[in-house]
Amino acid sequence: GCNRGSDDKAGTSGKVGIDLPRSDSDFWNSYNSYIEKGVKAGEVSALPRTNSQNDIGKLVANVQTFTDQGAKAIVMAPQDTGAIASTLDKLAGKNIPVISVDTRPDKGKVYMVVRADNKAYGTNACDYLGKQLGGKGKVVEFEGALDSINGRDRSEAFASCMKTKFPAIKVIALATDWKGDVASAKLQTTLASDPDVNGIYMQAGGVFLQPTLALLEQKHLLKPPGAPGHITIISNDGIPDEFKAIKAGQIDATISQPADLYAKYALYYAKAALAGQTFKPGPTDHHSTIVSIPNGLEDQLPAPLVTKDNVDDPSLWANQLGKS
Amino acid sequence: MSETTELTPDLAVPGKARAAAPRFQLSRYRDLSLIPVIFVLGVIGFIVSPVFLTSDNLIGVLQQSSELSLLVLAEAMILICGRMDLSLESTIGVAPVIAMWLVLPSSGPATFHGIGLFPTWSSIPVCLAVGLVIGAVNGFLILKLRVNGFIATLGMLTMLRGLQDGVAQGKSIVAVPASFSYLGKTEWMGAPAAVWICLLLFVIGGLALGYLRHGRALYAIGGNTEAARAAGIRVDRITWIVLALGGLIAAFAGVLYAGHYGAISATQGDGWIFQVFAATVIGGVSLNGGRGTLFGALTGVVSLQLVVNVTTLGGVPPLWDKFLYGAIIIVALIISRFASGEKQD
Amino acid sequence: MSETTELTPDLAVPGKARAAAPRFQLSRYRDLSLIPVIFVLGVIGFIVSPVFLTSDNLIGVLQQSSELSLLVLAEAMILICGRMDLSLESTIGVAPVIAMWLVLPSSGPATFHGIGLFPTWSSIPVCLAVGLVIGAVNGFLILKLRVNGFIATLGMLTMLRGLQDGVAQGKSIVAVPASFSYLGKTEWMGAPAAVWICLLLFVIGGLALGYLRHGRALYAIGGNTEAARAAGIRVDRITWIVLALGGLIAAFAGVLYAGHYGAISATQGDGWIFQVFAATVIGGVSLNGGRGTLFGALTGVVSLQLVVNVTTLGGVPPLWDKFLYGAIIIVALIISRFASGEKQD
Amino acid sequence: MSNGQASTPPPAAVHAEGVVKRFGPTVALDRVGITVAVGDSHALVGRNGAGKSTLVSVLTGLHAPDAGRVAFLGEPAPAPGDTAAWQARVACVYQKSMVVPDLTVAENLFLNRFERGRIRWSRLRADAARLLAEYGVDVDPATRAADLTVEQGQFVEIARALSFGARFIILDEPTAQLDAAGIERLFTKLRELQQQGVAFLFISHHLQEVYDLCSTVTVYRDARHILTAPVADLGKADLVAAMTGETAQSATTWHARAAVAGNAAEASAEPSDAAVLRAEALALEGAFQPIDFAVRAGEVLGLAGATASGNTALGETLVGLRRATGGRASVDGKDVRPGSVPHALNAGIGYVPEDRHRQGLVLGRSVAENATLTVTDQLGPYGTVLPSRTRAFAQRMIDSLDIKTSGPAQPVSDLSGGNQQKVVIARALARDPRVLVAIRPTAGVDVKSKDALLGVVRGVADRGDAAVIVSDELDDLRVCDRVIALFHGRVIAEFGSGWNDRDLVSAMEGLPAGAGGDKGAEE
Ligand SMILES: Nc1ncnc2c1ncn2[C@@H]1O[C@H](COP(=O)(O)OP(=O)(O)OP(=O)(O)O)[C@@H](O)[C@H]1O
Ligand SMILES: Nc1ncnc2c1ncn2[C@@H]1O[C@H](COP(=O)(O)OP(=O)(O)OP(=O)(O)O)[C@@H](O)[C@H]1O
Ligand SMILES: O[C@H]1[C@H](O)[C@H](O)OC[C@H]1O
Ligand SMILES: [Mg+2]
Ligand SMILES: [Mg+2]
Repeated sequence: GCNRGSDDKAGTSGKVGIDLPRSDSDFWNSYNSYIEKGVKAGEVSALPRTNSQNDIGKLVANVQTFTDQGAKAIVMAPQDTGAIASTLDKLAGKNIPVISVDTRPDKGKVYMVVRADNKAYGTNACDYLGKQLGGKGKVVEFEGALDSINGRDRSEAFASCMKTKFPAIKVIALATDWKGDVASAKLQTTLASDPDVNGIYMQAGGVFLQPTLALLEQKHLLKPPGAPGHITIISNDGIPDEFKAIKAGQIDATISQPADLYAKYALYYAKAALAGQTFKPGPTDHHSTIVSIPNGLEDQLPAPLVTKDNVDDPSLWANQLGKS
Repeated sequence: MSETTELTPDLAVPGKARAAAPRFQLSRYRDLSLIPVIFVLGVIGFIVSPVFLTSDNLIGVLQQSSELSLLVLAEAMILICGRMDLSLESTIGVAPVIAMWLVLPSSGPATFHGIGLFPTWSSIPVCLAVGLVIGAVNGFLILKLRVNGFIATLGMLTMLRGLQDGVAQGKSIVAVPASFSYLGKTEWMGAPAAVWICLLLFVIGGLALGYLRHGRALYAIGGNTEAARAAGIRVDRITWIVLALGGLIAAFAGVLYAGHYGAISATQGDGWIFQVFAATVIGGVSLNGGRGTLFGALTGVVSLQLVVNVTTLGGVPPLWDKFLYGAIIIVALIISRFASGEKQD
Repeated sequence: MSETTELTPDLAVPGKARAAAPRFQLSRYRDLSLIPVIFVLGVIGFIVSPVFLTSDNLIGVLQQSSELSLLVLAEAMILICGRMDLSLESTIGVAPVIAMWLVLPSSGPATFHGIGLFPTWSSIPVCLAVGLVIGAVNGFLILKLRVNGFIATLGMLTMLRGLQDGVAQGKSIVAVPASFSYLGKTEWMGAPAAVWICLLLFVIGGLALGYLRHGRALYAIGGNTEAARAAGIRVDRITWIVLALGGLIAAFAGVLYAGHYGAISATQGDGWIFQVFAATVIGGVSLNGGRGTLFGALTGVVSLQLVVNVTTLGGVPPLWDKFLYGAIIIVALIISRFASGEKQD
Repeated sequence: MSNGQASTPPPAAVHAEGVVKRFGPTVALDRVGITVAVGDSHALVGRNGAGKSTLVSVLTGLHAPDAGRVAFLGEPAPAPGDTAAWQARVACVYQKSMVVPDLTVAENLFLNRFERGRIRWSRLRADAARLLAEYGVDVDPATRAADLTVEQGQFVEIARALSFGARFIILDEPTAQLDAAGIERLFTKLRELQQQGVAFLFISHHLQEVYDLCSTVTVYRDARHILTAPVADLGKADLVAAMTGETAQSATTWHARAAVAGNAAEASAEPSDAAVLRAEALALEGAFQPIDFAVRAGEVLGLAGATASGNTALGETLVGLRRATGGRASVDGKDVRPGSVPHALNAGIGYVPEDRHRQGLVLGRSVAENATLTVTDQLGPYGTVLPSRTRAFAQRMIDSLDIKTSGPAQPVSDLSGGNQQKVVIARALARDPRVLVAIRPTAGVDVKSKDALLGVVRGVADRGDAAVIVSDELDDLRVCDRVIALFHGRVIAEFGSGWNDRDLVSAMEGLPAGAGGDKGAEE
């Protein structure tokens, strides 16, 4: 990694600083590899990638080294949406456009937010479960970390949808801190106290899938859809293992959070920003909608519901992994 | 089990020592000081939910404690011996990953590819060996280079987690050999095999620490290293062995984890070391060495896991869950301090 | 700065003590043992990137260290005094949140609503007071109830983080009063105010510990509590004050953090305590009390932050970043151990 | 007669020559030797810091010497680290406590020499009880060693060392922590072993013990071997001269004040009537009954008492370390707040604690810091402590107490035991106390230093202040103008300066003798 004097390959357009948020989840690792692919393919000219490991302090430090190295645009995925505010102000002061992936900063100017509507994950999951369960039953929800915006959006949307649309469904919300073993322990306890649980909503398949399957298998509760005693499970993330589980009849559905599109449009908007392009709210050419948010724009990428019916759809990112 | 073996001899104090008896017994009860806490938790659990006392639930609590309890077993031995090892929380993750890298074939349909250096059936021994090597490296840093053990193992903690990220490319490894995941998921006599194995290891460890010359040596080393050396105990050698053994046990916890949760998780063990210390110390093992029993440490794990169980059964609102957990730890600590009647320093 | 104040007196050892001089200096160099490490890091930084030696980058490193360095300041004092406080990492988050809850109005456009008990301008004093109270509660647990300080403050760590989650509903608080965020974001004389403030606090602390009666007392208390008591030092009172002061400093770090990052983050300080201990101990402060200086602790923070800076500039592949960080800590530890020539126990 | 090591007759129990040991810049042993013949009782004496304990650690394999040879019965010493081999050749009672505090007495006694296979605790305890009974130590083998008194702990170590069945045993100041009865028990045991042909290397600062027990004596001074001679050929004065390197003056251990009355005619001659320290019905439940006494200016009061007499507790109550349960204490007519060391200090009470490692010293810190710990309020303006003044103050202390150290900045942990004790005394004197309360102030201190230290205590009184010595050592008590003897928490006798050893000793043992005893034990 010696980058002394390796300046100006991209001519006038300048370099992009890209910070990856973490490297310990399957979802984010897919995102990271899509970014690498994009950079290698010459989408943009980028500084060496940094990784803030879920730590906002590291993210801010990394951003500073980007600007010190002359970055002209920055791609980040701040997992803390509050504490990035003053960094965004500073970048705005230096006229460096920022593309925020996955999360929408609470304050501070952004050029574009590239994300799927996390509230919609919660609502879609609720709708799906409600329908499958016929409006009544008992559902366990693995909440993410309470201090994560995505977790909170999913929790709030799920709770309010359940309350208004399916009041007869009892929701048992479990705090998990995005930890699979914690989720497993709490699910085990809940299954003992409420053996009639017939639905599970897990907010991140990337962390909860395997522990949940292992537990249900041990308890002999993994029954195929349709069989009596089947527990309906819907997940979020849409990683390949979730697809496998859907095909095997172990879970019912997931919401594919488009790791590929996150990476693709992060780079796309970075390039556009360097070129001085501007965007307006409204539908886009890639089946999404740009909406206006107080501190900029947000491109709300589609996050399709995946069930047995469309699990083989080649356009889903998890089906492309390992190919090409 | 080690409870009774520890206690009976003490009750048989000869009449001669009447005056000293009360004090002496109190200080021995230190290892039992969590019993009232567990009792209180049990009562609360019973009030909160009728399910609490079902064998299903209680076995579940034990199963959930199993991997943590092994790290606690390892840490307790290391602490008694007057050292500490923070890196256990990473060993539990990295040892299985390296083992997979060494045994899995370099091509195939799975997402994770290794180098296939050893046959697949050897995955567990290889994993244990990796743990042993990690513990031995800790020992080398602490005993040969004489660097500060806290920071050295903290550095190892970070480095090993990073090694896991690097080798596994940050992914969880789902396709592990069946032989590897067998122990963590099978049941023997109506309870998970992991529970039996952990109990067995605690009993063996407890007996070794209570009745074997080399086991007792840990207490002497941790209590007064110079005195131990003067008494002819090979302090460095034994300490090194204990550290290596600690790594091995942590690696074994990783084996159980992989079976229990169906994959070698990328975050396996991440952040556990605080829990490990909490359980060990709350269970009566001294951070300064030379004091405590494995039985006490085990009650520590069980107490912590019971708190999680009771709050889950009680349906605590998620936003206040962590607050309550912390508050209960403090209350438990206070109860156990007054139950044992000893100041804790 | 505190470097020179620490050093000059030692160089002026009277002629009589010639014989002991070498040894004496060696043991004093313990506080400087990271200087070679910082030097090596500097050289690597220079090789890796021309940006490294720019004042912008170096001031950035200092600013990024500022909040951590305050926790290190607090922990160093507490460790020297023979205690430890893990809960600092939560105090830095919960104190500002409770302060906001106490000063912000109960209605309005902002997403976070408080109870408006105190006027808005008092937010900083209120925050500091909250920190003081938290530290005092730690003191109560440790000194009055005599429970184990490690576990008590670990329980507090969890409980306080839970309290923050509960009060702030898990959200970051973005709309903080301007007076609250001023210090963390303003610049004085070309460098962030936070950097000046931290340096000043370290100098004050260093002078107090080196040249004030009550500061010196910390070393005696940490070195041998009973001897300190027999010498007429009010051990419990001073320890309590140090713990409370530690909470206050952590709360102040929270103020700087909020200004620096533009919000009171929901995860503010989360997981920092290891870094705090690493920096403090690698900087020469003993975990057993009675030994170390604030200057040493400061070099510890700077070293850690330089490692982050250098690896970032060097463009280490993200997947191997943590591995390298851990490895460098271990190497730094070894360098500093051999530079000081002292065994670390 | 210093040919002990020149000729080489039958192999000696231990023979060492040319031993060099350095600690950093300190040379602890400078080409010394020692030869202990089989069956001999060999004394090793020397001033604090002479290198005695260092030689012990070389002879027991704890430290490898930097140069030199050690042989047992003519065979070279085992390799360093081969502890089992060392233990087969030599057993030792170290000066430093070598018990493991959290283990039981029984386990400490048999540490690392349990029977093969699993340990049978009940049998072990029975063995331990038998062993302890041989030494008349009345403790339950199941007690934690941490809960033993200092003396009991010392006996546990002695019993352990002697029970190895080794033919050569080293005892490094075994009597420093024992009272008269304990020493007697120990000596009986040692004589028994002597008869069985066991060889001893015996280290003590009580020269009388050397004459009582040993046949040969070796003197070290400043890390060098000075002489080896049969005890019988060497008078006490010559022995002291060899140790101190000064030509024989009369050994002026502070014998009864009468002996020095001639030159102490000034202030001390007529202690004024004004009581400096007064205790009225002072009591501590469970330790001592209500007691009244007064110490006048210019007076040294002795509080004599053996184990469990309550004299230590009384001393600690006076200085505020323990809170009295009844009565009061006053200095110059002003009451001292009970249970507060700072108030006691400010009232003018200085304190030399019993156990220097526990209460006296902050081992990791410098001599200067330790010596000035009680006067940090006097070393600079506005609560500051100026290094220059600290150093100067400490240097004065070092000079006046003749502390053997490389300078004020040396960590106290590097000093020898006796010099550490001097630092503790320096700390107590630093505040110019109105009353100095010293508990066993000369424990582990060499003759010359002992003289000096007791002289210091005497000096406190002579300049018009008062002093209290709490001790069971007759040498300590000789400095006193008046001695109150306690037994089981009660005053059993009171003596003026003319007491004789026997009366005081029997009073401390609970038998009030006729002479001078104003009060007898009622029971
Ligand atoms: N571990 C050590 N590190 C540094 N210096 C030491 C160490 N041990 C002993 N010394 C020094 O070696 C010298 C000899 O010490 P030693 O303990 O052998 O004396 P001693 O004759 O036993 O004295 P005492 O009668 O007071 O016990 C002293 O100057 C002491 O300061
Ligand atoms: N605060 C206290 N509360 C209850 N009992 C006490 C207290 N202090 C001392 N004792 C008891 O009073 C007795 C006398 O104690 P003290 O320490 O004075 O003995 P001592 O004569 O100095 O013995 P030694 O010579 O072994 O130090 C002991 O049995 C001790 O256990
Ligand atoms: O933010 C979340 C992410 O979208 C995915 O679900 O994995 C867990 C979290 O990191
Ligand atoms: Mg000695
Ligand atoms: Mg006594």
